[in-house]
Amino acid sequence: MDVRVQDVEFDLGAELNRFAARQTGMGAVVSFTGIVRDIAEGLDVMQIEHYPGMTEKALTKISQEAKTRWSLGDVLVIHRHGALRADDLIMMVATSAPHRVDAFAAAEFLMDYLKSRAPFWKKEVTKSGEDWVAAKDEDEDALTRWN
Amino acid sequence: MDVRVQDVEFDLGAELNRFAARQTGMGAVVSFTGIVRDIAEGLDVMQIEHYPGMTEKALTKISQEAKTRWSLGDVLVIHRHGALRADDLIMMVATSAPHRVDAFAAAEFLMDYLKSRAPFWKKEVTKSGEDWVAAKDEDEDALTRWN
Amino acid sequence: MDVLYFAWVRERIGQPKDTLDTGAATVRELVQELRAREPRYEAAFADLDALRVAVDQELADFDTPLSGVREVAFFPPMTGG
Amino acid sequence: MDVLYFAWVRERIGQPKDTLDTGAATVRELVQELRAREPRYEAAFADLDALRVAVDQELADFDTPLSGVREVAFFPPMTGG
Repeated sequence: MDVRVQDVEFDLGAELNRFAARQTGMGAVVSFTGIVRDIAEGLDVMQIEHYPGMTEKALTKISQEAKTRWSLGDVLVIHRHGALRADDLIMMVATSAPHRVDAFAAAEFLMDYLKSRAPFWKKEVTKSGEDWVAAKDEDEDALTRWN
Repeated sequence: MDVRVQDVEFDLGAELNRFAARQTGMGAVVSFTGIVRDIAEGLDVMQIEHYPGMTEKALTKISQEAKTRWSLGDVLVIHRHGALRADDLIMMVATSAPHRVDAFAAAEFLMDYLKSRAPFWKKEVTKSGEDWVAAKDEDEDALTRWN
Repeated sequence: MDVLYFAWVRERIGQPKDTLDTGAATVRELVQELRAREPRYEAAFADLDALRVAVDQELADFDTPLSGVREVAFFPPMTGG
Repeated sequence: MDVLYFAWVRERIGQPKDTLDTGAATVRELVQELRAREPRYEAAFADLDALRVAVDQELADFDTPLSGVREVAFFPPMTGG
């Protein structure tokens, strides 16, 4: 298991290649990547704040929970904080499993929990001002499918 | 949309980086990669046969169907044929979408259809002989969720 | 008409392709014609439930008519991905 | 006890952290104590439905007891991913 919270960029392809290469007997690798979208008014910066100490614990706990729920090989989570710009990669998760159903389910589970239960907050700074991104009801609702 | 059937290797990370970089306004990128598993007796070669002409058509049709079902940016499918060895990458799909739910659903849909509806056949060659991989009932059943 | 065989169907028949003139109206009639040819065809087509068929490179079934068709392919259930 | 603030909670209060001695038995009592301090705290804690809380770096609720707790954090619903 590999959980990283960092302000520097990461290389999605290089991370995924390394992740895939260190698997043994895993037939399926799934990845998800979140990318900063350029919102309508023109995004200047997306500031991502987090809770040092708790963030790593929360991501580790969510990853461990995924490993108890599905037959997985490994889990990788990388999440950036700090000042990001349009088209920057915000985060990635990768999962490996003997079978694709487990790799997909675990990746979706990780994303659903990470969206609403990991202590990150996004602020969008545009020419016209700055706004904290509001949590979406649909993200909260998405968690209910894992009960 | 980008569909490739090839006997040469592909670089998962480089392909995914290129795919992610050419998206605009897509907040979510999902990838799936299938890897040759070393089966119990010791796999010598996995031979993948396909139906030239029909394969490309089938993959293109499945990709187009995904684009009509979900709000997607783009779809990439690469599938190898020929002689593969343990730990070789068999294929990959990548999807992009404004929202993660669509990117995940489309990737799973592509995989379910590709497993049972794209004209590929796998043969495992081991020290003790060779066997065509049998289609799994669960793969056929997986398709029913998209009806 | 070109008739193509893949995977173990190809192996049982011993060749990847036949080119033939047929009066068969449907895929099922074509199968009957092929089975009557030689034991290796009979062996390949013994269990139709174990076979899939494509007509002009589209998945089809055994009742598909063959009028105007240029290519028929027989193969086991697919195992891509 | 360390009390941490994140995102707009931090901005409204104007600082990321308070260190205080409190007799509050629960998170809810701590909130009442903080609200009584100054208008900026009152503004930050005006709507508890808009807030989430972590106690010793684990998500908790407003009825969580504070006995033995070293760190409490207040913040809006999270928006990771």
